[in-house]
Amino acid sequence: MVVRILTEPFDPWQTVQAHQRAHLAPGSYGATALFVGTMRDFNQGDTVQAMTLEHYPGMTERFLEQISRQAAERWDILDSLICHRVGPLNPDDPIVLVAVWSAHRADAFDASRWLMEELKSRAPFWKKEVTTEGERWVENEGSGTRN
Amino acid sequence: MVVRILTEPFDPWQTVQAHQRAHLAPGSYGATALFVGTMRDFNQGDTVQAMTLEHYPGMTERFLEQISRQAAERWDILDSLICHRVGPLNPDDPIVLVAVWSAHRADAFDASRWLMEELKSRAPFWKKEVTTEGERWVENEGSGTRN
Amino acid sequence: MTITVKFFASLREQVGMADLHIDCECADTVAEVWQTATDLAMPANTLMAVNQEYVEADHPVRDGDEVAFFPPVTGG
Amino acid sequence: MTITVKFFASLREQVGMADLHIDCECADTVAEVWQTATDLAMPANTLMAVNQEYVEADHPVRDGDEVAFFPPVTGG
Repeated sequence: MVVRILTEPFDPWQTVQAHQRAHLAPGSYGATALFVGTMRDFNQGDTVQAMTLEHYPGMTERFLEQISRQAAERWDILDSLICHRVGPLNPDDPIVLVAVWSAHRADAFDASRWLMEELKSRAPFWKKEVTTEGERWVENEGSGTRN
Repeated sequence: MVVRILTEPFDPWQTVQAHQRAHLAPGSYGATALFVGTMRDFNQGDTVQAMTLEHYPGMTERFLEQISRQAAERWDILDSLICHRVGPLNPDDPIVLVAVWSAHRADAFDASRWLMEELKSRAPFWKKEVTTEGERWVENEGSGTRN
Repeated sequence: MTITVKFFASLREQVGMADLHIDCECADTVAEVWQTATDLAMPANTLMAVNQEYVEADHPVRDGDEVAFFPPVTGG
Repeated sequence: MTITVKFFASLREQVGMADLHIDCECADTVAEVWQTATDLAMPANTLMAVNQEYVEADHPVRDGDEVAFFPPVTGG
């Protein structure tokens, strides 16, 4: 169960591979479910040139660790990994990675999706976009309508 | 929309990364949902030493292409990738990879899960395990109970 | 008429054949293809395809068809 | 008593402060901390935390607490 707040660009695929090698016993897991959120270059009809992601140092990590523990209690999972970028981002940069390892696919799917929904709705992160119209804070559009 | 039947071991993370670079426009996708099924070294209480995956050349590819098209009609997705191993496998070998790219996470999650459920319940693949007790064909245990 | 018949996985081993051709006017349906091709009763959970699409046992067969029989699938 | 107060994102910009300390017996609840720390009415959708756990506006505050105010989250 690992939570990482990253200030530099990261490769989600290398990150997952490295985590798997370091933390999962070969042959122990049958199912890995993954979600990667990536910065788009458009939002609400405007071109987005850049973004800054703010967080609440301390509370953000604590919240992500809490939901990781809750997922492990609720589903039969072997391990989970949450990585989230903060600071300045450019289009096509990965923002978030959620990965769950389990013996069974239903647990991996359910837990990864629940973690993403909790993260989107409650984890203290805030996006400020730089568009051709200027800077703006992204407003919460409710579950499922954004990446 | 790519479907691949692979006779050699593959790295799902490198495969997804390469596909993404080749097929997805940077900045166009916000959400990538992925499922990787990996061969375990145990099943139904027995140690599994090796496995052979049989398929129906022609029909298997056709079926996977059909469900890929159906997913693209049903959800708002930008691209999908299905890779599945056949032939001899060893524990810890990736068996299946399903990846879906979308602007929105709900479509990516829903489509990837639906593709996996269709693949598990209807795609013509058959597993034969080599256990310490001998060889045996894996029997369908119903949706959600296996990886 | 000529029909190509294929068996997969445990059914292939039970029947003892992977592929065969039947060349007679002896089968109007998929079920009759099975009866013509094998000496066995068809297991209850057998899946059937004609020209690589799933069908039911009463599906008609025509000259040139590829008919396949296989057990429940276990991929993924 | 001393309370650390933090504002994030758009609220930080509106209030014009990121962190401050209030050092008086002037706030028994999170809502009163807001009133003491700012000249503004609290926006309706403001989220609040005490010692990095979500709370409601009527949550009591104690000496040494860290109280945070922020807008709806938009991560992921």
